[in-house]
Amino acid sequence: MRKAIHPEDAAALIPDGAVVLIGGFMGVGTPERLIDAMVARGVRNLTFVANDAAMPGKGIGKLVTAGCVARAIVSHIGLNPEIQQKMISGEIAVELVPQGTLVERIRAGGVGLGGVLTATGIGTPVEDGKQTIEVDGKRYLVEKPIKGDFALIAAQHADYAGNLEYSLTAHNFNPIMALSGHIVIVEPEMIVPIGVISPDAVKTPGVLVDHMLTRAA
Amino acid sequence: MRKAIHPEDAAALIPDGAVVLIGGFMGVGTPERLIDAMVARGVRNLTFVANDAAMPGKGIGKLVTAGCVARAIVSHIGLNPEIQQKMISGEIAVELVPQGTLVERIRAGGVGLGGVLTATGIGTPVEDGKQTIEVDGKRYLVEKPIKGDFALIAAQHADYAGNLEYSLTAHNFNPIMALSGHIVIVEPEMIVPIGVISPDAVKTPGVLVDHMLTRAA
Amino acid sequence: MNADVMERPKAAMSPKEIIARRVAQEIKPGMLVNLGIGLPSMVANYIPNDAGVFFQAENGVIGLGARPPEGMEDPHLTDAGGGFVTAVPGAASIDSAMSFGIIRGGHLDMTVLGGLQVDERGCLANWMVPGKMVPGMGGAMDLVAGAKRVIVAMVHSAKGDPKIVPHCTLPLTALRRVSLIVTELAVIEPTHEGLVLVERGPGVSVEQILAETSAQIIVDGEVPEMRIG
Amino acid sequence: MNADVMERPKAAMSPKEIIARRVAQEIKPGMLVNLGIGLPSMVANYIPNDAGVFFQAENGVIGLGARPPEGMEDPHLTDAGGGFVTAVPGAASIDSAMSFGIIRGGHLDMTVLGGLQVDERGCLANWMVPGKMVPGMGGAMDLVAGAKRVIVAMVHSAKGDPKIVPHCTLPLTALRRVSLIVTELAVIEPTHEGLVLVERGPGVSVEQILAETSAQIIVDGEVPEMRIG
Repeated sequence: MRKAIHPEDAAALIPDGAVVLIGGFMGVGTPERLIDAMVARGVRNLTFVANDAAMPGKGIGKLVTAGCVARAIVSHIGLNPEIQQKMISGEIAVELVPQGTLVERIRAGGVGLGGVLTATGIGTPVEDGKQTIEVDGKRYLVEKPIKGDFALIAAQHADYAGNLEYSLTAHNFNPIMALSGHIVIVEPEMIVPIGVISPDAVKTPGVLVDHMLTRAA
Repeated sequence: MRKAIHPEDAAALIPDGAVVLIGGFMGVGTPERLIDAMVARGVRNLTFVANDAAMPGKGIGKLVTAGCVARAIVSHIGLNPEIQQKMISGEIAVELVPQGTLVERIRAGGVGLGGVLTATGIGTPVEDGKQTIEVDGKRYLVEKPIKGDFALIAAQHADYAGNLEYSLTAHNFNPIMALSGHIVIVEPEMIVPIGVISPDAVKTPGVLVDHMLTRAA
Repeated sequence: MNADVMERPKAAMSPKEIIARRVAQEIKPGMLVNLGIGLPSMVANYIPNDAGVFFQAENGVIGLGARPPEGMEDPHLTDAGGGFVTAVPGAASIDSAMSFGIIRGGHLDMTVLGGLQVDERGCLANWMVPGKMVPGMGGAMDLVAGAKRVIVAMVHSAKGDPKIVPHCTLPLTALRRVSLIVTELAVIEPTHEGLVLVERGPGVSVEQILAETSAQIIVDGEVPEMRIG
Repeated sequence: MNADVMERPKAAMSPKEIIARRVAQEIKPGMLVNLGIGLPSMVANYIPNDAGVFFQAENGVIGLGARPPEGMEDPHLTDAGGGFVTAVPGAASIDSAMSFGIIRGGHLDMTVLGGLQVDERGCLANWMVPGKMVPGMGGAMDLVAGAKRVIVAMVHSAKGDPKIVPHCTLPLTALRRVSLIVTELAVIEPTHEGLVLVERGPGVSVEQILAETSAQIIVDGEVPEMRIG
């Protein structure tokens, strides 16, 4: 059982300099109200880990515009010219990671594995400076686990035990990030009483969730 | 769209000597009718990969009793004295793998990763003969991916696109094995028309499933 | 869970009941706990229903409940030992990858496991007796490697043979030091310095504990008696 | 999908339409296919609805359908470019770990990607132009490393600069040799021996193809014209 909290109270939990995993894909499945509250609070020097930087005016793009970000670990920034500019000007350090490697690194952090062995990136700039290992005659990159101080995720439904359901392409990184944030904050579109979500429908067990936001007014 | 086939036709697809991943945990969530058909056909020299060997008269236990098995990769055989006897007599070669390592090795095989880096088993007999790797100062075992010629799984519902839903503790290894069998055969308790299972309820996408069994008469 | 059992006088308690009741005291409200099969599973009987404790079984439900009334079993809802259980409101079904992700990833507050041997380093052996009994490690190695706290719940001696020993002679379950050992005779905390005796069983003397333990035990001042029942 | 478009005479076809129609011929009934954003996504327009082809977008739906009628968009159902889509009957929602598990694990029959350069080894570069354009690789590296077949769909030259080159000067997407290159001028198959010309574009001569390609091209006998439209 956990009480829902207001977005500004959730934003107040996140200190300057935090490493935040943020769910979403081009702004779909991103906790928008939480991000608005973070911008309003004026959080600074965040490192965010996410699939992409969305676009100006949407999702993570708002954090970029507002100058909240010092570092980004992402697979794609092609739809956000602002972060590209800030990368070139040196305001934001950007680490590009192949999307499938990124999600597995976050998963490894969350499920207690020591790293990810993948052929993705072999022979490309992604390989630079990385440990490799040969298993049964094939060479793999050793990609390190990623964990966040916080995971900031969006869900379709939550119950008051914190169990979560997601919808269609708004799943994306959210269920995996729920495993890998030291503190997990979820913004559900709707909160339902305990027992309304069938055990088989739960995608993220409530034991992984620390805080959830009240529904939009 | 795929037609459901009879258990005996499915069993006929599995040759002697095949490596089969079999879903289930102490016989819960195991494709029983398919196993009955395999026993009836008299398949031989199977290598099975599963959480456990169930118990005599149930699930995988029937394959053990009928002499179908040459080799087993399992985490636990404590409830099946027959396989313990056959291990001691040399009839079945048994490889014991920690349960969490086993499921990740099967997942790695299915999702194209080169192996699993885990601290589980370090300093125990599980470490014997294995490659280890240090990542950020911590030592991990490099556990190899597992794939099957077949994955033989059980589900609660299937639709005619092959999409699957599972129930309660009958999930266990089934959704992971669906990724890792070269040919995936599912025994659903019920088959429903396409469109009846909501996209968000699907745990195994139908594109992973090759054959499904008709419902029990 | 069972008020009738909870009020029985401690004089009537079996060794296993003493152990289960004492382990139950380690479980705090809101925790996520995995109970091994056998003796550890008895611990659930001494946790109040309203404590908000979630029990996980490695075969895939978070929010395991008591055994169902006869005729209300679900063949798809069992514990890791294969016994029928129920699911509490707010339960979640998970597959084995998620189950061990939660265990290995440090999301499990506590695991309670049986033991064959624990040694002065705090290392546990509980999955095989070479040449005799080879059940396999099941989830035990992941549980000991991954849970935030590892509690070993076992009777103090096996037919007169000490189980708390200088150095495990049986194959280890993990190198990790367990958090606490609870037997019917003693509560012992493995530390960097060694095994520290923290409580005596009901009516048990320090001398008796030392006599039934082959490992070296650190006794520092007065050792209180368990407060159970 | 669109009978009206499918019957337009080839004389009226744009380079992109030629490419999309020709790539569509590579897709067989029942396949699972990932289409990149931009030009590759046009390929779906030339696949009959009843072919039983499933389209996957890396952001998480298997069974992507056409753009919805205005007013029937779902904010939670988009393709990898963020555009609104629908889901066909039998579709499945998946998270990013499952999505790339399917891609990396060899379960994807085909991926169609755009390209900046392809070279004589069959290596693709399509994710950055150092100092100029750094969108990031998104899912491209996993797609090229993992899909059973990799088809590069791109216009033959970029403002007069050849894109099929002896050796990529841009950072590679993967070392793996792509399966097929489809442009408006040619269909080229990278092989162990080099780039083999397998088809000419509509009304295009072998000489014209060689003139617009800086890589060495293997021409073996008569080269047939694409049969499209």
